[in-house]
Amino acid sequence: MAGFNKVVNSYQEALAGLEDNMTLIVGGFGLCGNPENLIKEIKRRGTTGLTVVSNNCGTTEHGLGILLFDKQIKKMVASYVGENDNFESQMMSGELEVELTPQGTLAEKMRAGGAGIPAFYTATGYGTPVAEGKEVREFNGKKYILEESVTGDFALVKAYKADTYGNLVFRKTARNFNPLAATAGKITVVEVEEIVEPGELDPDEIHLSGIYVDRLIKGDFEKIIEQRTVRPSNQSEQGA
Amino acid sequence: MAGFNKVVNSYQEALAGLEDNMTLIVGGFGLCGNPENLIKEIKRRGTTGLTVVSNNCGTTEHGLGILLFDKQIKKMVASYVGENDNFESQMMSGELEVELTPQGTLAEKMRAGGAGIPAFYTATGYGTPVAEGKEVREFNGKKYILEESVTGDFALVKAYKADTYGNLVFRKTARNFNPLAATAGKITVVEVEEIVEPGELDPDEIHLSGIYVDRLIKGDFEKIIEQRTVRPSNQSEQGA
Amino acid sequence: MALSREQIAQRVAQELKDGYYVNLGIGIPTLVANYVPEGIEVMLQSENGLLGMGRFPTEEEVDADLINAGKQTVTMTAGASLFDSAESFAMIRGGHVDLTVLGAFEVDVEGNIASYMIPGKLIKGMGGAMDLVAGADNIIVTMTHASKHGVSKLLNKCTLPLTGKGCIKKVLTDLAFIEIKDGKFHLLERAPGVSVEEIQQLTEGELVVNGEIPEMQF
Amino acid sequence: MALSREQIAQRVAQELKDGYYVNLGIGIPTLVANYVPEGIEVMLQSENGLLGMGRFPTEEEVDADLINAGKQTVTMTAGASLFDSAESFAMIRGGHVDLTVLGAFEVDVEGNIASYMIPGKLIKGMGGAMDLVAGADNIIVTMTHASKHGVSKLLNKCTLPLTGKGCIKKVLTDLAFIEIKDGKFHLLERAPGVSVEEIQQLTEGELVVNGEIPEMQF
Repeated sequence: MAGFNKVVNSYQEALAGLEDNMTLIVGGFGLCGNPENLIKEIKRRGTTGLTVVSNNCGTTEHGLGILLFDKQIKKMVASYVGENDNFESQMMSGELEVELTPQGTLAEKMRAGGAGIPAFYTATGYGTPVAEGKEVREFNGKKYILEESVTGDFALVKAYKADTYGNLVFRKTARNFNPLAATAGKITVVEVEEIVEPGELDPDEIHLSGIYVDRLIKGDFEKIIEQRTVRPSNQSEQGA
Repeated sequence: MAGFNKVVNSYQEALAGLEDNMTLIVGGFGLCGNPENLIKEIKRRGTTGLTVVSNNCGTTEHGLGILLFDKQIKKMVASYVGENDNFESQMMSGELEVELTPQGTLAEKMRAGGAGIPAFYTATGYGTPVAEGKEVREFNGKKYILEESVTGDFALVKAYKADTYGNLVFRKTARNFNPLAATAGKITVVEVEEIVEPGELDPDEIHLSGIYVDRLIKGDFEKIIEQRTVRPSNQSEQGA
Repeated sequence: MALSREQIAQRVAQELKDGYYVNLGIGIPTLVANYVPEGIEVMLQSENGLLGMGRFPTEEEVDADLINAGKQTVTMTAGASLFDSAESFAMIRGGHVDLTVLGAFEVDVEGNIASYMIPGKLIKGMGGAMDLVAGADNIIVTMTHASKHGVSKLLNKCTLPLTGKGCIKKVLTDLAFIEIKDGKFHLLERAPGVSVEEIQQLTEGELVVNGEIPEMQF
Repeated sequence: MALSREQIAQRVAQELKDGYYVNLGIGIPTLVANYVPEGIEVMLQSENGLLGMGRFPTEEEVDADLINAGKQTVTMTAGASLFDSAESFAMIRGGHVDLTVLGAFEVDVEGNIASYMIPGKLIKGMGGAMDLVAGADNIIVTMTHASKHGVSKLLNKCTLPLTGKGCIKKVLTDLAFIEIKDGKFHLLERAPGVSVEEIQQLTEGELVVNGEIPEMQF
């Protein structure tokens, strides 16, 4: 690995240095765009005491859910508990510490973490349990609460395509939290479906610059669909 | 104009409702990616008392500089005064009110304005004249100052391509402040080089969603270059 | 008679205007998309990063990388755009979405809303709901007027943890269309065949009934 | 003898490491790009929205939409990426740039830097400099050691309005390479043929000279 080549060849190497009790920022919205192979590698390693910052915690059997199942996660920072029975039950029993965070605030906390903004004000959560212990301030007659940014020891990210320099392109709604998570890791590890040479991606179409990426690996993905909703194919087309 | 079609057919129409003493957020970095025809229309209208938020104020003869020349601008919020003698002299004489704002803070203030974030903390400017009158707060042992967001009555933007719904694609470094400015206007007016039908732009390659755009017009652009630096063409290629 | 889920969606759809960007929550709000009035175009925002959400895909169109906020497979309409979650909530928080429709467990006369947890019983998480109610100016809450046991959900004061404080102005229940202002519920319309008295009885918070209350039209 | 502008750039270039993302300010810092050591790759960040800045274009390549922060026409290298100004400063403010090189009017023993205005005389504006000095951990300031009249620019306390407070650790002047720590200037290297006494004389702030001070190597 010389210059800007971020490619590693094994998932072991991709997560070298990951230790118990670390904080992980993980991309994905449910199972859509989740770094599924990196998560499986954490399961294999048996790392425990993790704090995981991610919109949700996968399902009972897939995505981050497999780490909950093995009780590798000590604390979740997430906006949504649904679709994972272990999550709700470990939370209710107090076994799992959970910091419920509004989805937009969570996204902005990651972005701020990557962008060197230690804290920002938002109206989201004012007057709710989310505001407990947080400063309230009025701007132009409206009330806001102070939210601090978040960063992690590792960020785990799934992208669609990358060049070897780590420039990333995401695909459709699998983008979600991924580019934000990528900015907020001390070590950012990205798994992708395809790796191309520098210069092959149009610089105007790169969603996230390789400056944020430390390690890059090509993976194979199951891409489990949580809610397969379809319409009969004989209806006329309207979508693109 | 029905549904999501944002296209207007004249620059008069594009700036309908623009009045004296309004605040404008204007994209562009120097003359690169500046909404030159919208600026010329403001000159034509003779609107005065304007507060203009833009990285700089064009040159003496081009871009926003033509409004300075006619003393249509009461106040500039900008990071850079250079390359425009009128700017420096009107500022020194006190004729023009200037709020010098660090470039990154200015970009973030626009983004925050569009994103419903009323204020954020940044280390930029701590201990400098920029910090005067602003709250200082420590996070993790480092000092930050509180910066408030900015919004405008109008945002004036230059993009490369758009579909009629106002979805925007920018080109190279002409992107700069443009997408940020676009989010921060009560009325956002965008001029572009080409307008295509909805569905012709790849949704993954749209830089800014049409939700921020109110009016769209196709223009012809001079694209003045401030510093034409070239190398002899017999040197071997290295760039892409 | 109380409105069906479909009828609630149908009535909400009458509030749509041409050119509206709309965010529809999970459940009844999702159904609103089926009743967009003729001659009107709206674009649906899905907070996981899509503006211009289309119908469900055919079997052939199914794409694991294209889902809505309810994690259902969807399609895109022409003119759709894709973006990350920070940008999606910039739109929402910044007030760029014209109408938000979402469900709730309770609302009260101060415009407070509770929708994301029932302590000791149910924790769904707030997802994007807290951002949506804090960011939008124009919100319609859809819900049943009372529980199966006849306990009102339109209260003097919410009993459950709040999703948002003082941000709800319009509520459409299976019985009534109600505006919240000046710390009171104002009855705007009745479900067909439902009397003002019935509504009154199932509304805990103060209900203002001003003149003749029209029935909803479908 | 005092270093030329080109030599200052050349010495700074020795601080580059393979894989560094670097932001070079206007003036002398820009010249650093010409002296990247053999076998080392660096990528240049231009704060107007480009990572992977290449050489000046040929006449045929000139593109008004592709400039650097000095507003000069440039090219892109393979693997370049483009982004908006908020994203560009997210990189800078978030500490993702490995090395920043920029000019200054004055620095002082506390690591303060003044570079953007001389009251009543010159107002350039800070551009991105305040963000760069506040965001970067690794900064090299390039400047002349003293004015033409022999007035030191390495001070006990900056006299001009500050660009940043306590953020400068390394200064390369035409006479010396200096580290700032513990409220003092520490002399690391001398320009070839320049004596410690000469440097001492032109340094207002306390200068620590520890042992034999080597000459810069080119």
